[in-house]
Amino acid sequence: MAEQYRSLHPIKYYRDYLVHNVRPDGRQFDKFRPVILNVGSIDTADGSAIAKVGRTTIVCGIKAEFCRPKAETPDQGFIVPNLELPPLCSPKFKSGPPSDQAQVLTQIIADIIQHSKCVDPKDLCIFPDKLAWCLFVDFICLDYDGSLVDACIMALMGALRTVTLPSVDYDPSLDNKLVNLEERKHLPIHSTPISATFVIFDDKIILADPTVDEENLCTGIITIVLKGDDLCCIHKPGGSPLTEEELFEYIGKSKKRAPLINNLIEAALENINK
Amino acid sequence: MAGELLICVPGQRLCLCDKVYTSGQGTYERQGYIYSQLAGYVDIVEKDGVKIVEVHTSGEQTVVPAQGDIVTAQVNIITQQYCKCYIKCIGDAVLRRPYRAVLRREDIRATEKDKVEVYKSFRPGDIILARVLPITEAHTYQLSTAENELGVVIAHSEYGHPMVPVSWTQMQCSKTYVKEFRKVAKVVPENINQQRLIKRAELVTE
Amino acid sequence: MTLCEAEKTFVLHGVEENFRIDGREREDYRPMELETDIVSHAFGSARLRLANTDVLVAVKIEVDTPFPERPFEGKLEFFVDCSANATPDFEGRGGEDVAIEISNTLSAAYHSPKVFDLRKLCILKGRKCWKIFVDILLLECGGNLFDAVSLAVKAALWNTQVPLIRQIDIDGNNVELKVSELSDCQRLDVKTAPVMVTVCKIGEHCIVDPNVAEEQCSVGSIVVSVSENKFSTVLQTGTGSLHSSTLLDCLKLGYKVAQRLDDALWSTLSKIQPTEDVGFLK
Amino acid sequence: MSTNKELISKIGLRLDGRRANELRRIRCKLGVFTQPDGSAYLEQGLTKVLAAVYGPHQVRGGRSKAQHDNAIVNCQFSMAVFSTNERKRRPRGDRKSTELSMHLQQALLSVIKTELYPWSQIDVYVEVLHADGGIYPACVNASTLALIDAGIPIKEYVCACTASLANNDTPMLDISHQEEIIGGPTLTVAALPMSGKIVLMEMSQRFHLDHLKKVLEKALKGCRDVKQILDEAVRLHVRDVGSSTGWAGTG
Amino acid sequence: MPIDRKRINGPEETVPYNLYTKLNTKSLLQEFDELFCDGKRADNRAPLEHRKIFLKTGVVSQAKGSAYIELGKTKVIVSVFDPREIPNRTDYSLKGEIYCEFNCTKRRLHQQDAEEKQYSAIMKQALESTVCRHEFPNFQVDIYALVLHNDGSPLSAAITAAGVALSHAGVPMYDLIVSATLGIQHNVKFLDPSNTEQRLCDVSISSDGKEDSHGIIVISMLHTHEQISQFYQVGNISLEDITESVKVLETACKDIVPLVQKHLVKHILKTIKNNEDYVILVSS
Repeated sequence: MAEQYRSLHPIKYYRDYLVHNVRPDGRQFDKFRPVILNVGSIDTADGSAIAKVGRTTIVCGIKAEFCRPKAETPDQGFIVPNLELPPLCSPKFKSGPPSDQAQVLTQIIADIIQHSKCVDPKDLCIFPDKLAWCLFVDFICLDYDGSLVDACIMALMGALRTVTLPSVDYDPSLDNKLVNLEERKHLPIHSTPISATFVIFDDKIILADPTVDEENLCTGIITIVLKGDDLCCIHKPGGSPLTEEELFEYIGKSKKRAPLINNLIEAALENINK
Repeated sequence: MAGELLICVPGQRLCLCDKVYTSGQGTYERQGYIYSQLAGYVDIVEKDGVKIVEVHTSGEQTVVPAQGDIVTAQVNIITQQYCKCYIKCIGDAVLRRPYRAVLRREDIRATEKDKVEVYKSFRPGDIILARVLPITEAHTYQLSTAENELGVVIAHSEYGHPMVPVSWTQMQCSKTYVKEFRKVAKVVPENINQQRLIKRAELVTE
Repeated sequence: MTLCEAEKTFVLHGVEENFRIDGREREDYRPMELETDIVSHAFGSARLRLANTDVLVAVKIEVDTPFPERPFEGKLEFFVDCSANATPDFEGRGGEDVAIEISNTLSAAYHSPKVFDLRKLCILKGRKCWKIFVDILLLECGGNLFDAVSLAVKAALWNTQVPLIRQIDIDGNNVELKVSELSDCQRLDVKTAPVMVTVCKIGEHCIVDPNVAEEQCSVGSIVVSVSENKFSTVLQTGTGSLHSSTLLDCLKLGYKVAQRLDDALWSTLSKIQPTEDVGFLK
Repeated sequence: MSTNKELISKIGLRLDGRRANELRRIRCKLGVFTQPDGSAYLEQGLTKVLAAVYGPHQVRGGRSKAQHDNAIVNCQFSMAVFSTNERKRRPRGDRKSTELSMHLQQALLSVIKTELYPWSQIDVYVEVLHADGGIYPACVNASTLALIDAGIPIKEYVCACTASLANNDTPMLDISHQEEIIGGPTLTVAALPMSGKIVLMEMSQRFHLDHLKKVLEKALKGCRDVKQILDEAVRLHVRDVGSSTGWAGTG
Repeated sequence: MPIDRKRINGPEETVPYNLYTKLNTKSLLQEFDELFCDGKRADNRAPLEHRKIFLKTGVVSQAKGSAYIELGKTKVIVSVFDPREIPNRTDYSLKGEIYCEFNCTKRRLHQQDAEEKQYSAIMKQALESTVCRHEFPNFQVDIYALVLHNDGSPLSAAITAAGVALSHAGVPMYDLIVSATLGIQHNVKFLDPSNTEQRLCDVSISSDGKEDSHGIIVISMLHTHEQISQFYQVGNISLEDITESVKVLETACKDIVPLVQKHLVKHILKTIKNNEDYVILVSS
């Protein structure tokens, strides 16, 4: 019977729970879901990670290729993120070109990478104006259950930490490249951005780490990305208005989450090195 | 209880198909045997001396509406001739993907069909119980509420408050006491209520 | 065309009695007509008519760059176009599914280097190679497309004249090729090119070369493609399933028939005369 | 475009040896396929076209397209990928083939007695096997033959032909691909030769209005010549089919 | 090529770095010998030994049914969705349809390539004869398979997982379906080949014109009814070798079945138990 009620009147179903200060999945309002991070599981990529936030699952694979730097920035390589929401992950999506949602999320991730400077494009240059690395960072969503950006950023950081690039002998006069696969180096990572998503329910209740149902029913959504103590990105696409105090409350909550995720990444990396 | 159940997987041969045992829901018959179609547990129903072998899934079964099924639907659009709705449940089974359906004016009521007005029977957002009519060439399902037990079960007044039935053609707003016309279903009372479920959730969190 | 149950039973009984609705036995083919050199500006071409299945194949050749991961190999590409002339269902993009199925099967059948050696199409390692486009146009569908297409493709490749490379000039990154005239060319070696046979299971028996009515009566068939004495690809089509012994029987039958078909094709090709009035005017 | 290259030599011969008012050789055959209700094959010089007609039959797809007083005529023009010297990437779906499909439909609508088949549809499909100039006229001519083969009532033959202006004063008939490339304006005309009506006219580039009359006349003359050839082919076909069936059903 | 405005595009031209590694001078035959010596394969398996299979259901919460399978390093995830109306169809079809999509997570190929399309078609062919399609006329069931990591035999993995996902979704099926792949090269049959083995089986390595078979065979079996629902072969294989391989594959499929059965039964018991807990909680 509960299932029927949920299907027919989802908002009321939620409100009935929320008046009792609990969410339908049993969480408190400000509780985040359990997170799991697994790195280096795909060895066809140069770096990879699988992140789970609750049931949301994201695979991130990083593949490096050679390219020529842009004329304006001869000493920089490229980082090209793309998020794919395949029909496999939710009945909402169809196969074909990326949906609007995928495009928006891809852009957010690209902005986060750029603003957080977790990877310096200068580190990706092999020979100025001639040869550079291009890192294709592909995210594939396997299970879509809300808070996608959080999972993506976590997977990204996990994957970046596992990236190793082979050493290259480059002869600029002949344009000859020789790759030594035996000698691989880690990519320097300069910072670790951490993201947290919240939704505003009925203009007043704040729920942390929303599931997909909560994202669909909410009146507003906000994603906060922090890099240590620095604010790195806030994404709030319309919805219920916020007061300044509320905003700081959110930021405080996301700050508390940061060390947790940091530890998780470290632990995952330790596991792989064992 | 679980220990006594006979668990089966698709394609599992269950028993001979003879005068005593016949193939029921979730099974099929091939060359004198009954096989399972689903992963689930076996249930044998006795009826008129015949044992019907059925298989039920433990989770949700994949079903599509069929002729004669009672479905729960949500009204989406009304016009003078028909109303369009989405089928959300078939019997007790909740659908993840709603199916489109049409309820024509002449199928709303069993009597005085020519006097029926769609807008006096349903409004967008109403939850109705309806029966699936025979499936024609057309792609959408056709529904009927021409039975006493079928019609609107949950509705909200113009002001957004829940309404309670006052007769088989009228419902009353619980806050404003304004009466609105509906084709009301005679609801057989249900005994599980929402409060209990919430209690359960609290138990889990504690 | 859709058959009713009674018609299907009639077809089924015919197959059982080894006397099919058009009077053939189970292993018989319908009459075939083959012409080559029918598209004047292609490097090679063939038209095959199997009863009322009509296939036109033209081969075009271009100079291309090899794939970086296979520097020693040329390229072979199959493109199938289902003309709406065959059936109105193919209008627009309606024939795409059939077309992709056939072209994929052809690619699989020509995949092995023992069947068709792409290395022979290499001109200059990693720089230049021949790319062969095999364009197949389905003009009429009267059943058994796979067999007809494979024979027509083999005949067209047999007919293909690959220009000879007279001279290669390399200047840094530029490679210039001097190619011989069309009169002085080399034929492709297609002795091992595969021949496909569709073995169709109807009732308890297997038949070859099903017509449209028979195709409808069958729940499944096996397409075998045989190159010399080996199978180059086997594909199951249709919605039914088979017991493994039936499958092996199908393979045996397909193998036998393919050998016969290949012999027949070679003897026909060797007898082919360049004629003036070719084509659809006959 | 320069007309430096002589389209017509001093002794009045064109690049392929024809005279100015000569058509290329037209060869055609009706009933080349068995499955369509009507089919035809037509060669005009090197240009080779197959046409197939299906119908009249029930309207396919959305029934909303059906008309209560007319049959709808559905045309699809398609070019085999190997039909041109450079291999084409797609046989149809590009702008040019859509345009040609529409033009073909317009020409055929003028002759088919569509009022005889309300609520129905007639499909005409043409497939170009070799394109060597004058694709559109070849398609129209082949479609006419296919329609006749299908036994669909038409008011009269619809024939098409191209004409051009050489050396800025001599009109020429039936332009080949080579002549198209070298230049000169091309006038394409689809006409009803018996009643002398023009159904469709299309022109590329420009020439002086004074020339229009003679070029148009030339094109119309071409249409009439084409009609003669088609007519002969039809009569031959009817005779062949009739005699082989013992003129069954004519008694 | 037109610019893809819906994705972030990197620089115009990029090349994979492995093209510039020190040239591989090993001949194919040497590679083969390295891969297979003393009757053992590179991963220490016997030629006819299948890799360990790991199965998990319910991995995609948003799907009606889903399954995840691991064959060694090959990882495939399959999800099945509720029936939906067949798009672009106006006529009534008595039997429901199956729509399969097989995708490999290869970089830079956003559209399905020919191989993926072919595999999708084979998957559809394999599953069509086991799903009771008459139970959902006029509808189609969508099945999506995504290969996360390809280390050989991805198609077989996808088909086996699809069978599990379908029964997890409660889609009525006539039978359990399992699939196995076999590679053949140089008179050796490799059951469940890895990616390198599969690559070697794809080409002919003996240059001396010997009559060796080489190629790949994929087979899908309906267990109870002992039927082959799909058979696919490429390469160049003699009739004798195919006959033998079919036997090997049949046995291999039979060996996989108990695993799938065990997994399904475990899953059913778990859900029943959960439901009971739920009932107890509600009534308390």
